[in-house]
Amino acid sequence: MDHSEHSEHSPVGMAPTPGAQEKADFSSGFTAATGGALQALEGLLFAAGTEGLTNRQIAGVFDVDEPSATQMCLDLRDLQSREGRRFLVERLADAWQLMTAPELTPYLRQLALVPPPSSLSQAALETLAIIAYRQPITRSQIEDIRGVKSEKALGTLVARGLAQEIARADSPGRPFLYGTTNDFLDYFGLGSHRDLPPLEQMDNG
Amino acid sequence: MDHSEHSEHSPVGMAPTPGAQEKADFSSGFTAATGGALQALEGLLFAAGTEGLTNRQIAGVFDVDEPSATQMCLDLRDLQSREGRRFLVERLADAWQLMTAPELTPYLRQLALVPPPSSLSQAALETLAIIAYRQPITRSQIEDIRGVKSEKALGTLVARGLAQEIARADSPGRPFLYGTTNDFLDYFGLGSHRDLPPLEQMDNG
Amino acid sequence: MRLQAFEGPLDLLLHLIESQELDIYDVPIARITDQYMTYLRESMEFQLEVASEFLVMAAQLLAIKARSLLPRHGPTEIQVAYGFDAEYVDDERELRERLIEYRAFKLAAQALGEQSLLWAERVGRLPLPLESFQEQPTVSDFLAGVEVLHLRDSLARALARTKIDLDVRIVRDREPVAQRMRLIEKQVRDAPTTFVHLLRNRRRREIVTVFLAVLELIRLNRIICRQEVQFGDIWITANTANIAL
Repeated sequence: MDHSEHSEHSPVGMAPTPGAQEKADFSSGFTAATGGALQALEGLLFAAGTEGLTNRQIAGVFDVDEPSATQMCLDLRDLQSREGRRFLVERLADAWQLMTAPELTPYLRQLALVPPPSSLSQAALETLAIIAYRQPITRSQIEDIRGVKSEKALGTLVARGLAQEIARADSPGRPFLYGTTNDFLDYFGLGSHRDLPPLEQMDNG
Repeated sequence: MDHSEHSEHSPVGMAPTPGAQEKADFSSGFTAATGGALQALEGLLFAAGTEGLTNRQIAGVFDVDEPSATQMCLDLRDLQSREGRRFLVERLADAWQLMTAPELTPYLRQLALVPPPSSLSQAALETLAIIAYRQPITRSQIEDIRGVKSEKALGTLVARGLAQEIARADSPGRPFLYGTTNDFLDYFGLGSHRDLPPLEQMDNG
Repeated sequence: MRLQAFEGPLDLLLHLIESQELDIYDVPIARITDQYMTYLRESMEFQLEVASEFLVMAAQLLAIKARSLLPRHGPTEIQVAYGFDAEYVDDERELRERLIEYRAFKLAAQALGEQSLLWAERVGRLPLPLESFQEQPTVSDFLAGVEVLHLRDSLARALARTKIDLDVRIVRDREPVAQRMRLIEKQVRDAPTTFVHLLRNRRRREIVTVFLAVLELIRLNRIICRQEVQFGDIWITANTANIAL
């Protein structure tokens, strides 16, 4: 197809080659030239969001042992500090995740003053309905029902305080289970999510 | 935008120092010396997640005009490429947000952080392409182009939030006119409709 | 290839043209009519349902072919009787234009399909709730217009009311402070946390409980709080000296 060339920015970058021979580098002097693994780790932590990654998951992906996984995270933190990142890898409970740095707080305050464009998209509404009726539910279960990637819709609901992480599933990766918030119940005047109108009646017509 | 030098595939030997001279424009408060507006912007985009930030929000926080907000995002993208980041600022449906880079995909797969692909049927894709390029358009106009009934495909697109009724035509029966949604832009990674690739020329015969 | 593999008659025609590497801009439509009819007949032999669009197109193709077989410069009466030649040319041109237009959208649809698969592999992350960064009104804003006399009057009214009907409402969190203390202590023993993190997604009355629990834990010397920047988040770590408690 000759018109598929659009918006395929292919950023420059060295191919990340995780592997045995690099293991030694993680703890010692990491340089941009030998890099890749730490950047990949940061990318994975970015994507994992507040679910975070355990040492075991990191060790699995980069084929290292768990103490090396810890060392990678510490090295990443150094790299982030050197480059002046405003979000840093932190260990919270048993998982590593990226968290905003204190230096960002004044900017976040400033951002909180600028109202985001507010509109409830159909995707967000549908996702809210699925969460309301099927809670607790994981993101991938929501995506199974909707048939499309739903991180954006879910994000809107979390940011607006309508949905929240309520627990972790027992399935691999222990993903978050989402549910509706008390604000959601208050808004619709419901005592609990069991007061939602039953689903069955909807399409008998 | 007076700092047109930002596309930074710079002459050999020039150490890419994020900032100093480029940044003088943003406002006197944000020079590299005081801590980096681009780093703060990246932090805010990190916090905003899939909600993204509009030019208006960025302009509000950094006290600049909206074209400068766009320029900051482009500069941030250069900075991210230089530092080998595996998540990059992208413009999606008129908001800027951080998205993982293609190089990260194999790692994301290993951790099951990528949702399984769910593609649209050929019928749905054809119908969507016609709507995208010819909106606003009625169902019967779509069917004239495709040569087949398109009710089901159109229903799928509306149900998935990729197309929507946007008005009614003035023609007899006042049929609905369909257009694409913001979710359509998200789904295909487009900043706006102007980013659609040009349709193959119809009249070069 | 079964008929069902095609999106419609235009898709089938396009396939016939492209599989024979014919030029869509000047292939005589009559030339592909026979193959089209063969496809249709085979599908009917399998007693598969053939959508009406395919039959309509078949009729159109046969009409175009029939006219193309008539002598182009025959007797005037034949030309008049069959509406030759203008109509034939128009029909063929119209069908060709439809095919070219359909092909453009079919290609665009393929490109979009590929684009969506590439894009689906790229993910973002959920946003952080920003409520905790919302500015609280300052005391002077909050109390704008209130004078000391108002305080006195308010107290007087309150006292007058409580004489009549003592009704003190206390909104309680469902969870007692002691329970919250145990949870916080357990959490910080696993890993240090921050005050903002403890308050994430909590309602006002729960915030009170968390706050009281943290104060109580500080008083009992079970946790250590540390604030690096003014107005910054507060880091909370377990006081390991006291962990035996």
